[in-house]
Amino acid sequence: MFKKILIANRGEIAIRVHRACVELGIPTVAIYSEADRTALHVRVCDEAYCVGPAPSRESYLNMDRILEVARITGADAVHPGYGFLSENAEFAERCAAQGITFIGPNTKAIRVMGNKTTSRVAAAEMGVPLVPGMKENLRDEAHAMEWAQKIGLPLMMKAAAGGGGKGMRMVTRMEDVPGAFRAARAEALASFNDEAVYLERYIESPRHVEIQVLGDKHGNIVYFPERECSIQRRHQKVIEEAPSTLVDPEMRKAMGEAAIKAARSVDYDSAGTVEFIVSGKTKEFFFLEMNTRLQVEHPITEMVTGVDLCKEMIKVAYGDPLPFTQEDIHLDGHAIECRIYAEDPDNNFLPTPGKIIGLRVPGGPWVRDESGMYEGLDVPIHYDPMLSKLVVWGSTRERAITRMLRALGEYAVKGIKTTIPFHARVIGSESFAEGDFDTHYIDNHFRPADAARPMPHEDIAQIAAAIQVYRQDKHKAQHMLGGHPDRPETSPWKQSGRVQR
Amino acid sequence: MFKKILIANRGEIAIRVHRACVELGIPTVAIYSEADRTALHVRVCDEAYCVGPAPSRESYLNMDRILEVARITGADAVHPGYGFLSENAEFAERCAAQGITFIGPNTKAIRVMGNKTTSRVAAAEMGVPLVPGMKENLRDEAHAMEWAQKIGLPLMMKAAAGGGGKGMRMVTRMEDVPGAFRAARAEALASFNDEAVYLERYIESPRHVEIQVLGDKHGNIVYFPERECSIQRRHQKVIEEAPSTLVDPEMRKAMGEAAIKAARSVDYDSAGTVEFIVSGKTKEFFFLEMNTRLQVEHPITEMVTGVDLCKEMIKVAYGDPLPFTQEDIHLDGHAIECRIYAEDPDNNFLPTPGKIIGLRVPGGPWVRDESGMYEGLDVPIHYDPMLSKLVVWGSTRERAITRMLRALGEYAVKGIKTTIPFHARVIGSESFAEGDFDTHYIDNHFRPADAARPMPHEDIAQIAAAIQVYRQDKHKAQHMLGGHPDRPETSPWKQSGRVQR
Amino acid sequence: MTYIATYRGRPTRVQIQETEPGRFRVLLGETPYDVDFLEPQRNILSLLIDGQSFEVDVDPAPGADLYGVMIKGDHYEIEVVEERKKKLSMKLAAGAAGRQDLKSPMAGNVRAVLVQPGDEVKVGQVLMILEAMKMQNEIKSTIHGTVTSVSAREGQTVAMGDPLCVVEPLAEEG
Amino acid sequence: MTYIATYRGRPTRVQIQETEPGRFRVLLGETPYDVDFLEPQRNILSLLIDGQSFEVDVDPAPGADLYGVMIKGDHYEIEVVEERKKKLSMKLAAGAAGRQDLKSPMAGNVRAVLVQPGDEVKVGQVLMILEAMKMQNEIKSTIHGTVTSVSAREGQTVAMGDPLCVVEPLAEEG
Repeated sequence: MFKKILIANRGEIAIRVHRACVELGIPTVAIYSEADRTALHVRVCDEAYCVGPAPSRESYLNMDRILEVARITGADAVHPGYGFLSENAEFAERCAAQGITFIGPNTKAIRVMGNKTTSRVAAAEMGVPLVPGMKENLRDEAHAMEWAQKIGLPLMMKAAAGGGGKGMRMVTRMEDVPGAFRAARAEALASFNDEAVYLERYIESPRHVEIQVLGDKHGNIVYFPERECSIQRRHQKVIEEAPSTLVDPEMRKAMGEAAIKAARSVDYDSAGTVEFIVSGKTKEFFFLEMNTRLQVEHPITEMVTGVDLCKEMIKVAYGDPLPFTQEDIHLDGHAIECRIYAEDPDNNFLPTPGKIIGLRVPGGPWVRDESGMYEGLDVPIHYDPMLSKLVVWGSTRERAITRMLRALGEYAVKGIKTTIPFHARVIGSESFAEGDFDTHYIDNHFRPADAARPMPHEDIAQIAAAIQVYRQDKHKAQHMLGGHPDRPETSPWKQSGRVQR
Repeated sequence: MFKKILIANRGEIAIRVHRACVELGIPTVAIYSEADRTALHVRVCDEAYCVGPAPSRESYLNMDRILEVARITGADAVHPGYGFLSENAEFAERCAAQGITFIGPNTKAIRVMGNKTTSRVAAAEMGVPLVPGMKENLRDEAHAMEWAQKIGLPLMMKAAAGGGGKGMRMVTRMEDVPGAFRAARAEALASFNDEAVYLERYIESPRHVEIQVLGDKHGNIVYFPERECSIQRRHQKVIEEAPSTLVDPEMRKAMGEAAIKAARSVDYDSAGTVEFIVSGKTKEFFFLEMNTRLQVEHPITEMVTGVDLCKEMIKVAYGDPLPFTQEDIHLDGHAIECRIYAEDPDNNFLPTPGKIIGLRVPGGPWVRDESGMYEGLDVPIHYDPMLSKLVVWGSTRERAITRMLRALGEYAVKGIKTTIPFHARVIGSESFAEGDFDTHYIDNHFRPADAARPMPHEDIAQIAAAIQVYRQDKHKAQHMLGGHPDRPETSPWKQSGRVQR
Repeated sequence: MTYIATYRGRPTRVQIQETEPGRFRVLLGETPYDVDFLEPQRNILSLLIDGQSFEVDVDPAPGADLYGVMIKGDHYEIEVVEERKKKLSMKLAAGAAGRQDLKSPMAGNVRAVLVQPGDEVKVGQVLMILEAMKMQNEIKSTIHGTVTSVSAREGQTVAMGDPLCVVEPLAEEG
Repeated sequence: MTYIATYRGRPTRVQIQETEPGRFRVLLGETPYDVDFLEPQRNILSLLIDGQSFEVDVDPAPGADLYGVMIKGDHYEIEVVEERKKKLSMKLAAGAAGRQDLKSPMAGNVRAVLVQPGDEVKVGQVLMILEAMKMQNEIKSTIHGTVTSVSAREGQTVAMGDPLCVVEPLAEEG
């Protein structure tokens, strides 16, 4: 097995990878930016090196410095996590040139699947269904009009290098095609430094369903039960579950086999995810893209199959053959994940960086917290606002829902606002319980105006706040007079005095 | 379903029951002693009532007051947890008389199984094997000598009303029989207010293996895969795992069927556990006793079967039939539980009540923390020192072991010493990995003298402590001069100032 | 002591009396409450009121009389001011009614400032763009008025609560 | 500053110099260490030494110069005293060598006191029994000597560190 793994990431995924390494008995090297000296991954890994200033470009994307740390520390493998350098073929090649294993697929797979156009061609050649559309990029406005008429309305204009909803434009009227072309192109250029865009059919009641695959270096590839990722806000996944309420065993098998075909097209040899768009009306599924990394939402697949994907990914990177075959993978129960962000759901989801001054994480049966948080952490303004992923398992979907509600209720993060109460509203809603939703679900059901909804305990809130003020006023008065607070054991003054002596 | 459940317990089991109730949508009522106003169960339950002073006899065992709270709050069921009133037939009867469901088995089952002698008779009548010994109590010393010669050495002298290792004496020489009889009798009288003792064969290389059963009010009873509970200290379980390294599928089936026979002898209709003593040499198993309650270590069975025993126990108490049959119960993977106590393992396991001033609980894949702790809790001196149960699941025993080691390493409890480092030493030992142990394992392998073992990081420890002193000295000097600490963001003075303004 | 607690613009009179350590007699408007109060963790409170158990998080906003209160997942913004002070501050506030004194709703970088003093702005018009955690966030005017001052500069790092700009309402809306 | 850190009875000289905020140059005995030091949670430290990352818990014992230090699950009891003070205290201690000043190792109740002033006690002899958390714990003498005073009373509640009794060594063992 590897002697030492450098984890080229931060936040909860760095912790996730570190945990897998600890369980495999492999020492870990953390890297961090100047803004992340206090981050949890710096504290828990065996070694830690600063790789540059706060901006990602100068630290977490700084290949020279990261490879230098790998050399200094004698790390023989690098785990890139997700985001940052995880889908960067150049980085993978530079690792290889330095004799270091990049824990991910072969570079051809990264390159082909990293581009929407080439990935579609590769998948189509293997017979994987695509959304009706074009397999080349648009040259100009006239070309766009021509293809728009060929495919038919409604349409989606997309950036070839895109992701995360950027460079996407929906078109419902022919006369909007030229404007959408110009706008998408400009956004694609600004976001990805690549102005290539293309057109495809817009799917009605679209659902985002994806298949986890895992391949080894010996030609074996298996698929796992699907993940339902339709609950999105601003095209970002918010809640994921496995399995999907839409998918039955036959469809699961068909999607799994299609995913394996797509993976085989690039000799896939790591953990990866094939994303499909599924029509909620017709249940047709179409290849969207393939992510050549460990996905944020991999834990729900782990919970319904018992397979530790993060560990297996490391083992296949080392060259181990898969320890199981397709027949060994069974779907058991139901899992849900809520992504908890440092955002204020009652204030248009504004980011809320700041210090976490209190933390109590949920526990008990079948609750899994994947977090980079701790009490005292200063959440920096420079990176993604995801704080943790709360994952539950239940023997049925209904039980997973009640368990998630219970766990959300236990989760106390003090000092900054988070999306925890928003999740509780979504997971607790009747519409979610029905399981009949599409990617527009959040926008259609949870308007910001809901922030004005009636609250059940305003009397208690006023009493609690007023008593706190009363106690402070009394404390201040006694402090001035040289007296003592009435309940010394709960006073922070006393406490700091006790600890510091 | 029940309208409201009173939880007649404290600590982690009160939290466990509360969580099950939340997931079932049932409001909960907590009771607490004057020493437990700050306990977590008081804070998380929907209602909370004080039932008396700190001593258990005046609070958690105070039936009058508890039943009065049930009446006032309109609770239609009481969950007794384990310990306290959980195996008290009188309490169960008084609940029934008041029209309240006691969440546990019928009172006949509690009575028969609550006495070692009657329970042995009941089990034997159903053909469950017993340890060679007597089915009556000893009258006097002569009677003891007579039976000792009949059964043969080595022998065990036991209290009929016993439990937890009290009132037990091992006898290896015939001349020790009269003395052991007198001592055991005195101890039994003092501990249980019942001087009845009896004799049985002492089993060599004894292992403690138990079978979870679950019955409903419609005559259905199922068994679950066994739990291995041989890792004990002072006859108290410390580490449990499921399944046992000793048991194969045939033996599992034989033990399960024997357990069901024992349960049927008292028309068992709740969650319960049949304990067996197993010879590590011959693999013979013998009925020890039946616990007519939810057992401390129930979570490991939950982890390897996916069944929420606490929830099912509540549902069968309401009258629901079991939602599964024996064929639906499958063993999947391996689970381990470590009981974390407020005891100092390097100082003869002395209790360490006190204030928890810092807490970080382990997380990540397949780690389950069942805890009543929180940062700021003052652990009282009046009750059992168990703080939490750390439970992990792994697809294999080896993976469960590495995961438990990882989780123990993440668990940080500050302010009081706990048995966490002791668990890490046991779980990380080669002898534990081999799985070949008996109930004497801890005593034979982990002597208190190990406290003097060499420590790898004494240099870091000295540096850390010295820098802390240096910083405090510097801070004090600056404080006297009216200056400011060099790192204001990490100073408790600053922090309390910030929060209190 | 008597306070005015204001929630969603509605002020309520709160009288507080400590009957014994940790026990409070509270009159909220006309309704009496007996409160068993405990603060086991700083600003995490345990209240027992008539047997009902409430776990309440209280976050004091720095430098204001505002408290963010969290109960069973719901968030309440409560202003608590001593009754005498409240009367005073209400008089002061009356003089500046309608004026929009925009403060930064978060820590971040000022990516763009789109107005300057003297500009007339409409309801919903974007005044500036703040960036934090890779997200761009538009700061909009909630009134129709005139920008009288701009404190934020492009490229500047701001903390939550830092002043951004001031918009005075136009006469016809005052 | 120079301190004496004592672990398992072995004192080591520790020189500490803060080169910049959060960076320390430490000389432990003869060995130099460069330490990147951070205290993200109170008394939970993050140390980076030559790239190695250590998470260290430090528990100061109330009213003593003792620190309970936890690193990767192992527990170290370290006494840290300024060098000048240490020299002084060593002189004082020399006068009372061998004397056993028994303090309660935990909070609990004194269940039984089995000795009284004037009693001669052997090594390992049980002096008293404390009870906490339903467990009885024997307090034993570590020396052969004479009980000179007994502070604990039966039924009394004691805190950790409270004096229990004093045993002076017998002459032949001093």
